[in-house]
Amino acid sequence: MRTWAPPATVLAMAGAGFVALLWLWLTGGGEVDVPWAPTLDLRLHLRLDGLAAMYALMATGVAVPVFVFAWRYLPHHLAQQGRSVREQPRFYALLGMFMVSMVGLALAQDLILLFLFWDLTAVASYLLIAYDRQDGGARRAALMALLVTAITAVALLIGTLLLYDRYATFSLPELFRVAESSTTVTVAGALIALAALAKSAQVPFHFWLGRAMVAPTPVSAYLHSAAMVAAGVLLIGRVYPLLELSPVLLDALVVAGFASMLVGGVLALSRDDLKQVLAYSTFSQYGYVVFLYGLGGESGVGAAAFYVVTHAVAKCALFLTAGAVTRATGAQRLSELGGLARAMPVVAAGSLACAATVASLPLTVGFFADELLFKAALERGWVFAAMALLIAVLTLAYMARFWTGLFLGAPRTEAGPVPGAMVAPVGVLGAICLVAGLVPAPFAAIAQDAATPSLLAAVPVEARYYLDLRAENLLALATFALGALVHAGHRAVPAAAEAVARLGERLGPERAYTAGLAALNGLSDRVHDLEVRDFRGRVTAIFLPSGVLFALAFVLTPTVGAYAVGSFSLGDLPLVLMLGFAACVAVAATRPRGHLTMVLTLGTVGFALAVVYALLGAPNVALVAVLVETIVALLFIGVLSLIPREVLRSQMRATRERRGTRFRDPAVGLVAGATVFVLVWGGLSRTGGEGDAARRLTELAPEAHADNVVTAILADLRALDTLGEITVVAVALLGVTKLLRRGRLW
Amino acid sequence: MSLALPLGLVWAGAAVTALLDGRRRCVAWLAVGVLGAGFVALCVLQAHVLVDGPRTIVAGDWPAGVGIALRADALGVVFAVLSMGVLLAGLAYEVVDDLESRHTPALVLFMGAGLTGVFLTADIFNFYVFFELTMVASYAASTYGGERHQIGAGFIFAIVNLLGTFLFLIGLAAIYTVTGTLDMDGVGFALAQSEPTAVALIGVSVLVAFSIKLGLFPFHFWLPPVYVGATPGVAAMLSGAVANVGSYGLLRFGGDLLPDLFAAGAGVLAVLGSASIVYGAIQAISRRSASEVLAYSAIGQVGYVLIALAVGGPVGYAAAILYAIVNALNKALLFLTARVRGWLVGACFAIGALSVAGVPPSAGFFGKVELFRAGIDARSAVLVALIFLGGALSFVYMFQIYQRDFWRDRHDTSGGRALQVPGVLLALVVLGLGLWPEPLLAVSREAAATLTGGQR
Amino acid sequence: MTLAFALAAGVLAGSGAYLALKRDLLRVVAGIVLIANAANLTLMASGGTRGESPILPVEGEISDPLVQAMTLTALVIGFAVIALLLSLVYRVYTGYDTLDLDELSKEEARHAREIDQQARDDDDVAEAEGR
Amino acid sequence: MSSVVTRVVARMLLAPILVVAIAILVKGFADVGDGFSAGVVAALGILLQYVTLGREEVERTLPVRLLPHAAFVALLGALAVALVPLSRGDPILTHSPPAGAEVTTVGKLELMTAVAFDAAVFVLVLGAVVGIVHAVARAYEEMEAT
Repeated sequence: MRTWAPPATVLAMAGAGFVALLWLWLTGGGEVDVPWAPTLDLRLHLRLDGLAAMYALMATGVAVPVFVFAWRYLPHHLAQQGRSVREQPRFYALLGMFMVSMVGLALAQDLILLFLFWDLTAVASYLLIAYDRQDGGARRAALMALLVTAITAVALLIGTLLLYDRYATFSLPELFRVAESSTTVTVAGALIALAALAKSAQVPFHFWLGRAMVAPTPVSAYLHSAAMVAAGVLLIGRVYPLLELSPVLLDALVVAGFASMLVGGVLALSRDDLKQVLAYSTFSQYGYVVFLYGLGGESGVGAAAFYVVTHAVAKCALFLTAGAVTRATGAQRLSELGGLARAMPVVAAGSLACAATVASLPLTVGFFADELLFKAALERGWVFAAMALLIAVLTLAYMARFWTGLFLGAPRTEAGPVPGAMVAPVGVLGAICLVAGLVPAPFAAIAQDAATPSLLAAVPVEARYYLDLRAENLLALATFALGALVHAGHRAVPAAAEAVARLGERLGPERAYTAGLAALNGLSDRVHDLEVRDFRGRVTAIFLPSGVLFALAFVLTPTVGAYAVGSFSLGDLPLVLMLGFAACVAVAATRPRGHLTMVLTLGTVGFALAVVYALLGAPNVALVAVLVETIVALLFIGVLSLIPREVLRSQMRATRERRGTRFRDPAVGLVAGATVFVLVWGGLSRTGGEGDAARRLTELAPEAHADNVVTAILADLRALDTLGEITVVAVALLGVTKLLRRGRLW
Repeated sequence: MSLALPLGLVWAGAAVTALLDGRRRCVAWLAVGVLGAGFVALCVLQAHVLVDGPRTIVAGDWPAGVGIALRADALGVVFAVLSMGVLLAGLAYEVVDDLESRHTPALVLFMGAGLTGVFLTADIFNFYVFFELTMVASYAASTYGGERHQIGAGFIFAIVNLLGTFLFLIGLAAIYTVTGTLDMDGVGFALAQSEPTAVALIGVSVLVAFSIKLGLFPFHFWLPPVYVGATPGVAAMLSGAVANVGSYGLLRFGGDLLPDLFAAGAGVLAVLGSASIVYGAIQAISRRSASEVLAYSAIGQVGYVLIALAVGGPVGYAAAILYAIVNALNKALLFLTARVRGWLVGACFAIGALSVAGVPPSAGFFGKVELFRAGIDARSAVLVALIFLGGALSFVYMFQIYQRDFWRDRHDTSGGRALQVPGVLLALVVLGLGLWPEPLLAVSREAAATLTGGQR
Repeated sequence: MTLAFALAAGVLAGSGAYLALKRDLLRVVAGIVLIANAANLTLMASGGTRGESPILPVEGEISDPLVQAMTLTALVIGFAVIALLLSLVYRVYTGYDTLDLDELSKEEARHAREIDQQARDDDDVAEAEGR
Repeated sequence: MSSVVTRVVARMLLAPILVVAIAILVKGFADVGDGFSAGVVAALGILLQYVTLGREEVERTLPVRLLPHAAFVALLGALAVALVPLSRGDPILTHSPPAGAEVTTVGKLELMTAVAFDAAVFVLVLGAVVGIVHAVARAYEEMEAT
């Protein structure tokens, strides 16, 4: 395969997908609804509503610049690591799968189908994060991302099934129609929200996102802007009508969102690694969205949608900026970089527009996002407005630190040439941010449409400049002022943030994750050491638990009348004596004597039992028992003769000298004996149930041309048993020859 | 088509193969062909059963209740098809990997005949006979390879399982005493009217016997050395085909013949199942070879079957059956891919790992869905939490071992293309059932309905 | 008589279980033989009727022929299993040069530790290479 | 080494033992005994030859080396009895002549597939037991040799 084919394929997929989705959206959407697994009421129900359109367009639209970037990035990346270009197709295949599953997730209207795409994105991101498999850090980061997102995803599944149990449907539109405020819905909603928060890397699940930065740059760019992390808030938007039924859930979202904004902002201020700064920025920005969903109402949900779409465009460009800068200079830390504006003007300009968008400066589309945020917060109360202000200030500060750190000041490193394909996406995305800053209507239209399915009603989302002193504008001005102030104190502030981050590292959830994983492995090692390694323990381990189970059955069921002594006549005396004799000999067989003695004792038991069978009126059985005992004894002796006498003798001594098990073995033997005793006694105490198989067999024996009823049963009436039995003998022959003769039958 | 045909086909094939040298390619492929034919015949039978309902014949043309009845109902047939399919994949793997022992194809065919008989018989003593046939063939097959730790493991395997078998035999004797018949229908009917003590004792003997077969904690101690020591194909057969006898036995004897007792003892089943889930998963986490992880994982996974059995009812039984199927497929797939290398096999192993963890699109996902449904159906937050915990732990161990084994470039010894085929095919099945789960769901419902008297 | 059968079966099985716990492989097999005997005895005792041997023509009650057929089958299967077990014992002996289960376990534990250590070493190497 | 007397006696005993075995087989349908017992009795007879004459001589003078193979052929025979009815549309293991029908007899021997089935059991058991004993004997020789 030619090296251009894989990237070209996924690029074409993304482009065509984007165009097709855009066209579909503009022409009013589309819907597919076919049965999938009727037994479980599953449907393949995909619908391009506003919410789906926004996320699907993001997933495909953002993919285009990312894939263009990757085209030039990947060969260089592989070359740097000494890997073959043949590893390219896997990368693009996974990226393509990531995109498709994201689009599917956006479109899914059936909760199980949604879960399928949900986990597919997790799997795709897992494999992409670990694309550099030889890197231990990448492996660990991938595992972390998978464990955090896929395990919490199960909460979504449980929530789904709770809803199914109650409403017997997985279909979201159906659920919105029938669900009412109830504990089930609250619990299910909480579980679904939990999964969403983990996916969107909200506190306390944020740590995986920071680690995931080890992935190749296009992966980070895509994962942070339009896929994976966006999936979390997409889910919140998708099931919002259910969440809305429980005010407590919305309040929880406010708390989670605020905590994430705050932690993310502080961490972004403290990081030195470019991609880390951006990662925590993402985490903080999605905190905004969650916060907005928590605030709720028309303005909250509308603002959330608007926020998502502006963020996707801007954050993607910023990641690509980081990638381009690293490619040009080889450095990836803010402390090693600076003054690149002259060497990389397009990147600088494009990323300036995007950074300004994230920081919500006027003339960029981001400004409206903050206006909407302030508006929604003000509607809820001044406390919320203060929260919003605090976060906006932090965002402005870390974005300023990021951009100025990269592009202003004295140049610290030599900047090499960067391919145009890696620069252009940044420029284009920056331009989009600026144009939309002047003409925000398309963004507003998308957001408005996207908010509709969440509220089940059309909502106006207005993005306009108001040149007056309304509260939103005042808050924005305050943001700029305070942000500038924080940035001015840029020596002290990052240091303080750093201290907070250190504390978080020591006590935070990442530590808990790492320690938990290590503890699990340690526990596993210890349990494994404990696991009964010695073979005899394995046998004991059968007798004791089964003894306990039988004791339970014995204790829990009626005893009186259940155990019959049974009839006894004087004629039975020989039988009883023979049984007693057999039992005594069996006990004698346990004495530590020579092996030959043991074999002969065993044989005596067998012969005694044969006599018992004869007394029971079973000459056939008695005959076979005698023959079998004889052959078994001969085989035993044969095997004894194969083993040197010294070995046998030392074995006997060992048996006698052993101390540790002096009491264990008899005790376990007693338990086993008692178990069988109870089972046989209780089981045989009731004879002659309804069935009369034996009588009917006897009657039919003449039909089978036999006087000997037993032979008739064996050869005819139940010949299938006999056929099975002789096959067992044949298999034993195979086994023996296999073991002793390496498979030769003779 | 007679329902005895697949049984007879494999059985006769086994007898013929036993006379020939199984190391010769043509003989080995003949055995594979016979298994394949048996598999196809069972599939046809399954289609008939699902469309027309169960069919019964009595061997020897004797009246029912006198002769041995063979019955193909939805429950038996699905396990038969599953087991035969796994045997086929396992044997094909071993054949491609060059058989070193001349008896292996014959032993596998005897195992196949035994398993088919176990799943298709409607007579409890005949069940025992086929059960022993399967087990004796497995004891012999487990020593395939002939290394000393394989022999040692085979010895423990045989001893421990024999203890269970004899307990089962004593239980059978008690059943005969109590009911006076061996026919499963008659037994179920009579046991329902019998007094509780004997029934409880019989139930425990059945539970212990099949728990040992399944390798359920605390009856599992034979299992790790056997699965770890066995060659991949044999391990796949033991875990994916022979272990089904345990699940099936619990379903048939517990759900069909002793439903009241199993309902009353649901607590015991749930405790055993939970202990198994947690214990197996914890053990698996730090194991450093794939076969060890899979062995302990097997212990954990059968715990789910027990939990679903404890829930009972249409939902619980369907979940138990579905999970047993999924687990057998997973284990077979994973064992067959664990020791081969190459990107394709890596992908197949990953599919298996995802299936164990219950991630869509894989058959295992629907296993998890049904389990959670059973837990929710039982209104038990504890069960749901336990299934969640077990699933979370399975993520940890499956992906730790996946990364360890497949993401390091040092083990590049690929076993040849043909060796990958059985694993790839099984992976396609697991993936296919994840994408189109309807057959899986419908079959398990149908099979569960045979236990709950048509109630869905 | 039920009690007598139960007692005999219990003693047989108990003695068998005791032997099955021994270090000596051959005694373990002997234990299995005894437990098999206990099962066969139970099977014989589970008959619904007792009387003359079931060979026609008979007068009066005959001994339950079905349990006899079952016991016969179980006896034969038991024989096959014991034969297999005995050859396994011999192969274990040739493999480990001992009949002592404790020494066998020690060998196995050592083997397992070696494998484990190997894997740990691999891990260390991989870590060193990885980062 | 065994004395001449025991060798002669053993050789002389073989024929009666085999006759007894056949008798047990044939009479099985009317009296105590069946294919399995007959097989074991015959095998014990051959085993006696092993013990007294030594493996090599037995295997030189008697056609024992085919017995293990014969066991599987017998299994095939038994399976044929079981499966042939399928071709007639009858259930597995339907014997002929069918239940209750008239049976041709040759002396005490009844000509019916059930007897053939029992004969197959006889051969299989004989072959299996001899095969197992032979395997042990050979293992012994190999051990002696090393």
